[in-house]
Amino acid sequence: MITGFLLNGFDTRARIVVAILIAIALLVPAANLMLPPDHPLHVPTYLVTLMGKYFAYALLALAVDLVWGYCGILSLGHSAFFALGGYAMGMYLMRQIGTRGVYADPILPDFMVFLNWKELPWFWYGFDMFWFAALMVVLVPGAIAFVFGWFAFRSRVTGVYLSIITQALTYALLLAFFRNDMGFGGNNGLTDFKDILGYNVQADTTRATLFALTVLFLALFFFIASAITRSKLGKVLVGVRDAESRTRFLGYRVENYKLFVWTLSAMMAGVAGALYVPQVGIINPSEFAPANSIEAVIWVAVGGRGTLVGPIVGAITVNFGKTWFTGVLPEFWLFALGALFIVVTLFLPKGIVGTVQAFWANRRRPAAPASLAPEPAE
Amino acid sequence: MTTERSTAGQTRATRSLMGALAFSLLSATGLSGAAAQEDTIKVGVLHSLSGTMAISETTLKDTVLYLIDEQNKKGGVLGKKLEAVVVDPASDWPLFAEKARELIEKEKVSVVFGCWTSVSRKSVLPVFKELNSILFYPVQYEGEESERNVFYTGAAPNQQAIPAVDYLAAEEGVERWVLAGTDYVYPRTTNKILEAYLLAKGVAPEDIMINYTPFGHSDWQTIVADIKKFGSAGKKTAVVSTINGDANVPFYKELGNQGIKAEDIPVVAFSVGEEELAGLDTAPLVGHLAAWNYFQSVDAEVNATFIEGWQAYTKNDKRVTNDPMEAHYIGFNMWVKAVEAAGSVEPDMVIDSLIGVSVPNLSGGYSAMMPNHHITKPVLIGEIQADGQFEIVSQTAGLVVGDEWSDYLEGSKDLIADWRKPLSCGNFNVVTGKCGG
Amino acid sequence: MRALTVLVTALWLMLSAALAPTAAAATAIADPDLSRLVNQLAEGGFDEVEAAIGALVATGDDRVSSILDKLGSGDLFVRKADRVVVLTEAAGRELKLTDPVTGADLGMVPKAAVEKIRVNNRLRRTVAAAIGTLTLRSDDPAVRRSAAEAVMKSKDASAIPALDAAIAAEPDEGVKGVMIAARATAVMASDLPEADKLAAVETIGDLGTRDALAMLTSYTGLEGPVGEAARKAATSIESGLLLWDAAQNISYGISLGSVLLLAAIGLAITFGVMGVINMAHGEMVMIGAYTTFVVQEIIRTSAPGLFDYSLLIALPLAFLVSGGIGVLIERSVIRWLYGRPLETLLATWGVSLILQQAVRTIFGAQNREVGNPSWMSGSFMVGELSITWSRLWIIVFSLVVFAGLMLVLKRTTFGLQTRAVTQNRSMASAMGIRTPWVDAFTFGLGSGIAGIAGVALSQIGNVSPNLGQGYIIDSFMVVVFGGVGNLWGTLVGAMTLGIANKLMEPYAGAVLGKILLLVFIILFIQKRPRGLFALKGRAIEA
Amino acid sequence: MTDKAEGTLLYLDGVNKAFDGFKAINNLSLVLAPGEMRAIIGPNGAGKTTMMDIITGKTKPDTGDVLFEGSTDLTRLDEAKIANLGIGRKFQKPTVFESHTVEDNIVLALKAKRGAFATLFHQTTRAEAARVDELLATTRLTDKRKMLAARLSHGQKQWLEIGMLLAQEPRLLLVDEPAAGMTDAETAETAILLREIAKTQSVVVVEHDMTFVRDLGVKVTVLHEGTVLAEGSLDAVSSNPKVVEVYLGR
Repeated sequence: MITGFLLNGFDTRARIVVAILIAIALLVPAANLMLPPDHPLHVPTYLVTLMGKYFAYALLALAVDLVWGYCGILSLGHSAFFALGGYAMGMYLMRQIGTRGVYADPILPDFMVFLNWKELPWFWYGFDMFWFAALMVVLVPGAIAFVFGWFAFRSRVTGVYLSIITQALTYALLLAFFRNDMGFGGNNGLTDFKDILGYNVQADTTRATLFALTVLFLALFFFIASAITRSKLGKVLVGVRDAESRTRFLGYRVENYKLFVWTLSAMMAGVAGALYVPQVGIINPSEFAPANSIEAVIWVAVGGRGTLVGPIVGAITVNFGKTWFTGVLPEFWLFALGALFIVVTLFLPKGIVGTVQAFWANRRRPAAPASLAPEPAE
Repeated sequence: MTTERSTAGQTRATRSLMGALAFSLLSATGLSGAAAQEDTIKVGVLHSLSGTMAISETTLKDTVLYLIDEQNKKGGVLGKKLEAVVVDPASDWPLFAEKARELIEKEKVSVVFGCWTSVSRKSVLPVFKELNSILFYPVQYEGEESERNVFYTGAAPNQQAIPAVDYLAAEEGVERWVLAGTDYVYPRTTNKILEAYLLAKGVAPEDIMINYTPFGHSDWQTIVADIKKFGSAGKKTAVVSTINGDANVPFYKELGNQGIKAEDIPVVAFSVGEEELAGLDTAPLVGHLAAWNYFQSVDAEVNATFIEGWQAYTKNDKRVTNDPMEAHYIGFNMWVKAVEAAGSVEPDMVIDSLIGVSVPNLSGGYSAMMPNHHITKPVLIGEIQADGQFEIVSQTAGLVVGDEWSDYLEGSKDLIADWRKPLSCGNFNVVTGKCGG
Repeated sequence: MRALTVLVTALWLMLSAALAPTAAAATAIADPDLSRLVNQLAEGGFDEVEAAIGALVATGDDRVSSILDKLGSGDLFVRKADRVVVLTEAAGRELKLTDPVTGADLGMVPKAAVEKIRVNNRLRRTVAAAIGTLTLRSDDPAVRRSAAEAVMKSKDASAIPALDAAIAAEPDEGVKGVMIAARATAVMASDLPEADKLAAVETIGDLGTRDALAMLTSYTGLEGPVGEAARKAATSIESGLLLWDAAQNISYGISLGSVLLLAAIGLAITFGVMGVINMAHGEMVMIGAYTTFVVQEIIRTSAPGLFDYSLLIALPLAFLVSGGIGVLIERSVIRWLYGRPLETLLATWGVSLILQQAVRTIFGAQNREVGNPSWMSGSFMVGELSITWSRLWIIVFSLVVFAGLMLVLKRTTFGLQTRAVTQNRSMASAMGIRTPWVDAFTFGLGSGIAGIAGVALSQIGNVSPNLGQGYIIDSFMVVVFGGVGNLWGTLVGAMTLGIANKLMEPYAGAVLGKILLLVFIILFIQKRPRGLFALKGRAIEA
Repeated sequence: MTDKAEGTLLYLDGVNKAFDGFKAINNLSLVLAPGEMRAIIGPNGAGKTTMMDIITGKTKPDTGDVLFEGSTDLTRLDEAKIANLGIGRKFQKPTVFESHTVEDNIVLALKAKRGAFATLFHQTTRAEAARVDELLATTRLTDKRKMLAARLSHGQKQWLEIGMLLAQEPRLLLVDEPAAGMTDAETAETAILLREIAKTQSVVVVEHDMTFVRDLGVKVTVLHEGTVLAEGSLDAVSSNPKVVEVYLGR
């Protein structure tokens, strides 16, 4: 039956997207490593890392879309799960520095040494082993999401109330991680990473590999998400989004469905964070900032919520715009970005992808409406 | 110039994003290719123009542009004009790293002036190391670092904190200390150093109160009241403030409102300069102190000319100057001098020739680049005046050398940095005799 | 310290002279001698200056106190050419000099010709103390009181005779009390016999104030009966202060609550009543603050006399500016998004980015100075409860705003229409209410109120482009905690959170306190999924 | 008390429910025998919908017993559990999954395991497919099966919802104003359909439309101010003076 479930996910659109992603995952690193720098198709390393970052964001956006676009849970706290995953990876990378830190302490990371800490806090144990860190990357965000969701959905916190307490969650974590006493490096966070699984994080090959991995993970999760949304469970989720009480009266335990997709999404966000950190080379509490969560939501909206391709397109477009504007019109880029959000909400309420789909749908058979659902009840 | 090129490239890229990404790579390479052959020397400016740090950093961006402007009037460097490449890392630390990479790898800048917070510096550090470029960092910071590619023109703790404490103890007979700071690395380290220093001077532990607050802390009622209480124990009390820029305004307003006068409990700050005071009604604050290596009120010819030029450049005769600006002034002139000495902008050559370079600072003396990539500075202590300026009440006799590895910290007391050959090491351990801790 | 002994002997000489019944008036000495002493003020470092002050005081000349006063306020200059100390007065590009002693006109000089005599905190204290001893016999009771207080701070044994004399002559009971307290502190510092000191401890102990406690604690370390007495007195005062401390924390809480209320109340309309997830709310507050800044700038340059009224002038303007921008936003963006609250979140987020950058471009990224008018600066004591004026006014102001808003919504036709539209848009329009008009003005009202909140908040915090960001999250917390769509909820919510925060802070510290509060909110919402003042019944179930 | 409930399908006794002081249900008692079909009428605010809410677990009563099949206490269970017991509900305002096709709406309603993982790996069986076709036929929606529910007419939505109800194979159907907003023809059709259903399942119909109730020709309960005013055949109750007063306000 698992296979059946998987086959569900493998419809034409999914095939195309996954194919494109895999192609990118292979071609870009190739173009970066094999072609000589002066070759017209050579991809400079900074662009590889940059795109790696975009794709990590895309994965985060996909996670947000899964809960918001398909289950109507507007999370303003997904950056929390993203950051937690990032910290788990960051802690592994910290432990890998070993004696190469400025104080050459074999165990303690630099920031602990100069805060005069004598031994490693318990929650840092095990992070010297990759498998453990990798496990934590999904378990920590997953666990927190599960507990949070278990309470919230059981007591039927919905709509904006849920959004705001998710924001409270990430804000609380933000403040907590800023405290140096927490033992996560305070404001400076974790940085100056040396190598991952023995490979130098600075090396072009490592960067290329990380990029490829990011894109492949995106492909994998895209595939899973597509399978889920096409399964009966996916249909129930949409049902919850559009008519929660009707779903209940059909005998579905709505809270369990929400909890399932919520936890899964948090884990995806965690993985995104873990892939993000080694590429940007730093993780610090500001990743928890509620503003980041809102931005993630905006990527989804721009790309088109309720479609799986939308968030990917949105995340990449917005961040590419950000990179571009901050370089080209540093003084005025916020105007451009702000305007983009307004324009999209006013003129492309279904987001880029949603609009395109609607357009095609109407082209093919005028009878059929846009694939995108009406606004979920708040 | 920059704008044109990138726009052309990027529009292609944007289109490509809709379809396959390949195009954007094309365009990007187009950019980096074009960037190479230019008859100007490019100078990167990496300061936040938006977000929380814009408050402090925009001024530094303007400063660098002003310095470049002046230099070009003098005919540039090595006969080439300088071209500023300004980007906005938007107070977003990963973005700092990304932008640094863009400046060096894509824009091919020869040197970068930038960063304010330690975390932004930490974030760009690996990039500068990997791509072997030069960063001038103009802000007072916690020390505990010396990198080959970074030149620290701001104060190390020993160039600010300790002289200030000495002044208060000697001149105002302070016996009881409140170390109040924002909870991040700079205050933590500075306070650690000060605590060790004070204890060494025989101050009783119960006469030291340490307090940390979050960034942008806005409600100071409780803490100011606590300080008042702590200060009313009979002994003369002073506050040593490492509170970060944004939280200072409400802090000082609360001080003023709760009627804590400088005569009763003086506050000496390390992060409050003319720029911050410009946002404050300073009348109630007269007599509170700050320790810097430069004040706008410094009575020196060179300073007068600088202020004049600066205000003319910004077309604003009220525009103040401050210590980090002087740091950039010094750093920029050092870089120019080093480049001319090396006869090239080749990073390795410039890095080597920078050590030992000595240029005028704005307080009438000279500052020299030491082998540890920190510079020599005078330490000034000023009292806030009603007009938002500082009146200098004390100045160290000679210059103080920036001490990168503090002797008051467990981990770093055995470390030294010396980037001259043959040692060329940023963290040489004199005990083990090994480079690298 | 050498300086201090000079001061002491000097004082003694002078007082012995002063107390002689024949010379009730202070002695006047020849101008040249005085001038010579005055000129000493410009010589040497801070130590020398302190000595010079002592010498001046020793003369007991009437003119000394005013000269020292000038010194303390930094208005005393020295003519570089001949090191003569002078008073200056700006006259065009030049300075008009006068002799501080004789008041004779010394002609005009360019600004560069003189330099200021530098004083630091220590000198200011010495000056204050000296003036204190000198003015203990002033005719103005207020002056005498402050003089006595100055002496109390200086803890200067040598002042005892002067105090005795002053106490003997003092008609005003209040002032006399202060003098007696001052004397007690002086006695503690002196080497008088134990008996006197015990008496002194008692006098101080009876004050029961925190200052009294401060004085005592410096002697609690002593051996023998004095230390014993001091300890006893100190502990009794402390126990008396405990209650006050609790009250103090609550007062802080209320004040924080009022700030939260101000920040949130506008949102309670745009978000609570209209259901717009208004991310640009913080920027409305910011715009109000900047309006205040502009008003003050104009006043500073054109009509400095009006400065104390600047806030009153700013209030309506801020309301109009923010409100106007609010209406603009509603008409141009939000009106297309009713019934799609999440879209409003995105759009208003965009708006907030634009507004921030706009302000940054116009006013620069730096903080802007917004001054406190005199009636908003300083603090006063209620028992041992110190209350700062600005905070008090903000509490009052927030409550007034709240009441006013309630009135508008409950008593006016506009309010009626607003509620009608927000409850049932189609029905309302069917009944001939011009819903677009109502929408625009309701949003304008919310924004306008955010604007006047900005005026108040500019008094206690930064005025920078980031101002709004600092308040937005808290505002949402308050509104949601209180219950969306219920203004009373917002009031109670704000106060609860404010007080809870301030009661926790002393124990948990600022950061942990805030974290605990957030956790509390999360858990609370589990219990009451629709906030404190939830609308009950079938209406909301659908 | 349970002995009184013996052999009944639905048993309400002394149920009270107040919203902010307003008594929506006032000491309501109602008994429904297995296989029975009951029409409930009453003016607006009589508490009809609240009663439905209480039976389906959406609202908890302040006091009183609500028993299903004489033994199960419904006040202790939530909507999902009650639905799975075999109580289906149709809302006053038709609520279907607008962004799903008609077919999917039925599929979601089909009696099957309701667990998250069960649905995650669920594959439509041949039996289910057959059942779907059958239901689409009964509700006259076969030709619209691929259409999005959002695009159905009001009447069609009503029918789709009834179809979903049947798909649950409940033992008791609660139908709230099925004829609302229907053409006379549709109304008549609906009545026939309901009588059809009533052969196999128990049905409670809440309705305003007297002609429709007459078409059903079943026992009628009149609710007023949250309590039972009269019970009996339509003719009997409509000649009841109290009922007349309530309706004509005399």
